[in-house]
Amino acid sequence: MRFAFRADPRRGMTAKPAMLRAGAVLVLLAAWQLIAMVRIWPPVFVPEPAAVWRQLVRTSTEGYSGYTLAEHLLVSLRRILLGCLYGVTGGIALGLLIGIVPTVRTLLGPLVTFVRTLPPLAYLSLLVIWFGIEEEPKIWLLLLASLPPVAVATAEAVRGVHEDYLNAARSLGASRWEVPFRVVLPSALPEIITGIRVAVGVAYTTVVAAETVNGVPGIGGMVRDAQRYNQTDVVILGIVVIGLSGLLIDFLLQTLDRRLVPWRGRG
Amino acid sequence: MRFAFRADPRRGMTAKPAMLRAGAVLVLLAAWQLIAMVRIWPPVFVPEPAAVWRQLVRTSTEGYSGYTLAEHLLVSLRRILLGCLYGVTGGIALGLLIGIVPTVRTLLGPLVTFVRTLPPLAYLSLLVIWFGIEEEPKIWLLLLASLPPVAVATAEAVRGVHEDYLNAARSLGASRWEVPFRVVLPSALPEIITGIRVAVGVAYTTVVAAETVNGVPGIGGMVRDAQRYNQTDVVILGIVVIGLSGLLIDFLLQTLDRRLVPWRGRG
Amino acid sequence: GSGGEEAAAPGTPAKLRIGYQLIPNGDLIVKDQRWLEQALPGTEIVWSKFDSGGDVNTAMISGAIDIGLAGSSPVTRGLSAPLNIPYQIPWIFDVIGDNEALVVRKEITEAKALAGKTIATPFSSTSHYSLLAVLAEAGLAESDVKIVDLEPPDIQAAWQRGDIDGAYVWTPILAELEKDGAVLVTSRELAGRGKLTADLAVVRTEFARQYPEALKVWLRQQDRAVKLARTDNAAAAAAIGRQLNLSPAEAGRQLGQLVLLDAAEQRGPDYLGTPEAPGKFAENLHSAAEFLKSQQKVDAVPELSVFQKGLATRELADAFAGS
Amino acid sequence: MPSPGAEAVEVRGVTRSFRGKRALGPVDLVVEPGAFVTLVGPSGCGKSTLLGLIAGFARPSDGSLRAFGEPVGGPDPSRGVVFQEPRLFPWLSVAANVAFGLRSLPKAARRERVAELLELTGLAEAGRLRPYELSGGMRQRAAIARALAPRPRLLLMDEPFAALDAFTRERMQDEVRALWQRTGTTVLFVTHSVDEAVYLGTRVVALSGSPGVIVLDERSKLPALEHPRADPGFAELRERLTEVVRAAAQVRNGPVTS
Amino acid sequence: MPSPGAEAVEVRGVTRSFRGKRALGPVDLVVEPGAFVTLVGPSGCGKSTLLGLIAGFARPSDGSLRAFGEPVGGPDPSRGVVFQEPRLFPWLSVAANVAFGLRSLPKAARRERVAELLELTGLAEAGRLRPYELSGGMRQRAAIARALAPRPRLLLMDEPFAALDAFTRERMQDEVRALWQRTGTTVLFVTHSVDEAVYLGTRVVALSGSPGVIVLDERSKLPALEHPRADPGFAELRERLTEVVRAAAQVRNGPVTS
Ligand SMILES: Nc1ncnc2c1ncn2[C@@H]1O[C@H](COP(=O)(O)OP(=O)(O)OP(=O)(O)O)[C@@H](O)[C@H]1O
Ligand SMILES: Nc1ncnc2c1ncn2[C@@H]1O[C@H](COP(=O)(O)OP(=O)(O)OP(=O)(O)O)[C@@H](O)[C@H]1O
Ligand SMILES: [Mg+2]
Ligand SMILES: [Mg+2]
Repeated sequence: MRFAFRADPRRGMTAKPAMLRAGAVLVLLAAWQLIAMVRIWPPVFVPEPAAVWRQLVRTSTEGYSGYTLAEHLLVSLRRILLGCLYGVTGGIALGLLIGIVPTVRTLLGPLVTFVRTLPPLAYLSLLVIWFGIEEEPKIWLLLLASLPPVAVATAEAVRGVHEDYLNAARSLGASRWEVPFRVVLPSALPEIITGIRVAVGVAYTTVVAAETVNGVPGIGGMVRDAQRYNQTDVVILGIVVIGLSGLLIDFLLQTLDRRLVPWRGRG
Repeated sequence: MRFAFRADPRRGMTAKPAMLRAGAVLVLLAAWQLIAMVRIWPPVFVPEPAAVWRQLVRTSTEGYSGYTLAEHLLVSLRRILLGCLYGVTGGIALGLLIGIVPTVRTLLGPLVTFVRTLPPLAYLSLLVIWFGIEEEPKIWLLLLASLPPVAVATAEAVRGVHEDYLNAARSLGASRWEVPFRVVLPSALPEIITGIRVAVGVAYTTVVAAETVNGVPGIGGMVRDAQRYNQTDVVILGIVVIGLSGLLIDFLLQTLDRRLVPWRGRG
Repeated sequence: GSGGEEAAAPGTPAKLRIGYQLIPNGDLIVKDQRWLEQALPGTEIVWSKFDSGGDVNTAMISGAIDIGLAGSSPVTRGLSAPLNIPYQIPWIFDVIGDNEALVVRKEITEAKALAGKTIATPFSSTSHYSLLAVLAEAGLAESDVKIVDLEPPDIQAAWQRGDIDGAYVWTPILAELEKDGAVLVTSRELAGRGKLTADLAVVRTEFARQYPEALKVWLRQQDRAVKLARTDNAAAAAAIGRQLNLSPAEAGRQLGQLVLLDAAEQRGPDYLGTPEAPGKFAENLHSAAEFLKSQQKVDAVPELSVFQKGLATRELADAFAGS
Repeated sequence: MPSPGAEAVEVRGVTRSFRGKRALGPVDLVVEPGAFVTLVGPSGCGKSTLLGLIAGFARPSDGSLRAFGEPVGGPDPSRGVVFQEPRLFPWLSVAANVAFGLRSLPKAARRERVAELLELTGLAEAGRLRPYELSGGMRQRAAIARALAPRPRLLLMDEPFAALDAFTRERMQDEVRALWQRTGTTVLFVTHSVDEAVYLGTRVVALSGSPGVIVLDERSKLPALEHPRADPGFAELRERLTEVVRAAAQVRNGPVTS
Repeated sequence: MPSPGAEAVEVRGVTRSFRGKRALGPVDLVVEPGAFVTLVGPSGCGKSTLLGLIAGFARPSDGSLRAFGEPVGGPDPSRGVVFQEPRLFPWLSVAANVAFGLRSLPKAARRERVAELLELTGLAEAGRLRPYELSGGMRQRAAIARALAPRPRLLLMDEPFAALDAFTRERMQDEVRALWQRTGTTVLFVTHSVDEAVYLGTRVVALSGSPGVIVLDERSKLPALEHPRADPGFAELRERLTEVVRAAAQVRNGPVTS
């Protein structure tokens, strides 16, 4: 077994990992097919890959609930990206404030913790009464889902900034107002990016909840609809599409991380 | 405005923050009372604090859906704690493997990302099929909610371990198998604890979803029941109780963090 | 399997697992009065609460419950491909009456006027089915109306804001909407016109075959509950109120909105019928299946006989053979 | 506003304790503007602690500190610091690290000043590298360049040349001395080398003991001379200082074992 | 298994490039077991890079490395390392840092060895402190103690005494020399001090240039003598080495500007 504690950041994915992954995907598909064929669970729960493929073709051409798969996906992606954008921005700002200003820490720290434990299913109707049934409540919910991981990661990262960096910056003339941007933020960047990666994942898991409110078109609404009618092949199609698009976004974030933080493990 | 980039870890909460917080809670309560009194929104959406208080007394003595508030809460807490326990353990193990073993990173990295984007509402029924309707599916769902933040944070933290620590440990005779436990884990501890804090929050937000199936007793099940019959005061009571218990757990985790990682910002 | 354990009497299981929902009908009276526990002393009764018929279907497939409560929509799906859940309908808990209705803004006075309006309903529910039935009756296509999918609490919020012009929804949200809206049509009226929706009991076929005695006892308790609701409304309301955390008055009001059927009525030709002559309810399910097919929610409409076989008329007849 | 006639540094009765254990002081030290004070003392006697207090990184447990007449309330750009460990910002290139304190300068002037400092510290070719790509000595030189860049009135240097080879070190000594002579900056310079202390300081201060207190404080005219190492006074002061430090360290560490 | 008769270190045609730019080599260096090799050279010439290669922290871009006859494939407990920056484990106390490499020892023996090493490095009272509570010099001494603890056959030390005051430094020099004489450990010792190199080394190697290559490699018998500093050979070797380093640094940094 080979251990490597650090991948060379300049080396991309070489041929071997790509083949490994392709192989793994094939193995997974084969296992799925096998499970579906021997019928451990009835096909409503584990449909055959071919059935899911058929739904892919059908929803892409004929559509589902009046919209094609691409339309469902794009609408949801827009919601996720907008929600995450606001959530991440707010999370970084809040995290910085909590990490830096003691009074804010005292007051907002517990409030953020309180809010981030609340189940969205319980307060969704409040969002509806405040923001209606169009895009706003969904984006707000996604914002509320993605903000906390970023805020917590940022606040903790601020505590982790080496005091010498802060002292050095102040000695070099950085004002109280500049320090958060010129020192704290870049120094906390690795942990913040980790927080963003977690946040995007959480936003994804929330998209179905968000789309319980007038959620069609929307991939979450589609999944929910299909689930209520036990159309498992559509559900699995939706899940796979959600997962793949999430994978792509995460890959971009990881690439960004490697670009922005080449000093990880060497600083 | 006072800035402080680092709180003295040995100083507990002094009198002033405690007063500040008490004051803030009072202000929030007053604002709530005001909003309820002027009826911006009807009482079904914003009940008066007094109504919630009455429900607190009633559910604590007479009970709700056949169980007292304490019973609901304890059952849910047990689920959350068990789910988080498994999730955190699994997350750390997975994160270490992903961070350390390139083959695992290649194979499991994308898989974990894929899984963590999946909406629990979409795969809950699969959990029911596999694990029935008792405690197992709920704990599995909470596990699946709390594992990813820890896994991502751990894997990223492993990348952030200074290479000199790894080299020093190996030169001092630590074997390949010891390094993860004697160096990587302690060095990554701050970020892992951040991950755990996020994970517990995410598990909390998932408890209502987990308790949609056979969720009574359970605070999430209680909230859902009350929602169904428009008993907003009980919903809000449940939300507040959930939030407060989450606050307590988070406080414990933060204390643990300060104890275990006194070198934060000075290492 | 849960058969053959020591304490259980012949024909009764050691454990009877019931999936219930919070609907003010006889099932909650039985649960509240612990009649099953008393009537089946050798059997452990396990009550599990569900939030939707879809979850009940799932639990049925996984074999986690023996008897469950689900709306006619999910049961139709359960009996159709691809689900083909091996369960039967031994009892109709209630026919949905005034507890589900289409409430609209006061200025809308007839179904035709719904064209171009925004109407909310929880998708896949009995209300959704009923709403589409109303539109069909009025000669409106689905695309003529903007139908949005909202959960009941969200419907109330959206109504409050004025985002929707109407909603097909159930109590207690229905009552809230009625305060400043007008009821256009209720499910009771629709039922009268053949678009019947109901809350049904489903029992695993395997369980019914293995433990006929237990099923008989269960059916008799349901009948007893219906009779109690008719003879001693206050006691029934109190029992339901306890289960729903409602005042007896409110529980009584909600109970009154439902149409409960006793054993004799259940065996009538309009409902489950007899083994010799399955009731018209099977046709009702069949037409619901056709509707689902038009919605692309089931792969194919099963034969009418599938639904007729889905009615546990034999068990029902056996349970009340003497009466 | 700093009072023009005030002392550069005024340390009065300052002590500093960690976990209730006193590590430094009481120390009294007044440094006149334009002085080049070298500070020597055994390892762990509190030199860095004292420098940190003057820089404003921590508050004294007791006593008061003033710089240019103003009480020290926190770090300030008038007091430049070279840390004992280089502590470059890892997210910035070497050039950007050096430019960190030059925000107020227009872009061209900034670039010019950075180039000049990189040249001065022998890093002309390393400007684009990241700190983790530098050797230990290069890192320390970059840290010196960063601290010099904004031309602080007071320079606090904590063993700035410790990681430099003999020749580079001499070169840097001469550079810093030339700079000091040219600009009139006040310098407080911690070093382990008695030679260095004598060669550079207009005043040599020795700290010793536990908690550390000042055990020697002597003025010297050597740095003003053209070739101080050749001056007979050099060897004499060097000798004396060596004796003090040796005595101090011996008290602290016990006699040599072998 | 290490071959008993093999050389302690065999570096053959080794180079190391960063981003395609060669920073070191080609270097050939054979160190016999029991030697005390001191390595001097201007800042940035590749001394730490070479040490890292021998330690197994990185692979050479070209050439081959052996230690005790075995190819170097990674870090190994037979090769102890003192880093240029102390790099103590911040999550462990000083004593636990020193004990890190003593896992295989029984508890009592371990405690005894730690106490002995803390005593040796003058940290007897600092055992319970955390690394961030130490002064720079104390940290460096703790790192030395940690590397010495498991008694490695080869000791790679990168400017281990740079942060120590003159007296503590002399003391540590004598300790290390005594240890080396007693145990027959092979030592490869990077230093910036020509004095130190001559005083300690049985062999003095000078690295210079960019990329760094060996420009001087000379054996000396001084460390075996009782008072080497008094030996006439000391001044002579010192003189010569100074000249080499000066020349090397001059090439690198250009002539002194002032
Ligand atoms: N944060 C801290 N917590 C506890 N003790 C500390 C802390 N910082 C410094 N000390 C103690 O204060 C004393 C003085 O430390 P200081 O760093 O000032 O020494 P120094 O003179 O700079 O030594 P060196 O020459 O080795 O750098 C030491 O004994 C050290 O253990
Ligand atoms: N990770 C790296 N990436 C790029 N360049 C590097 C890296 N590490 C070292 N270098 C370059 O290699 C050269 C040699 O560095 P090294 O640390 O070996 O020098 P050194 O002889 O130890 O110097 P010093 O005495 O200052 O510690 C330097 O020019 C440095 O810029
Ligand atoms: Mg110091
Ligand atoms: Mg070096």
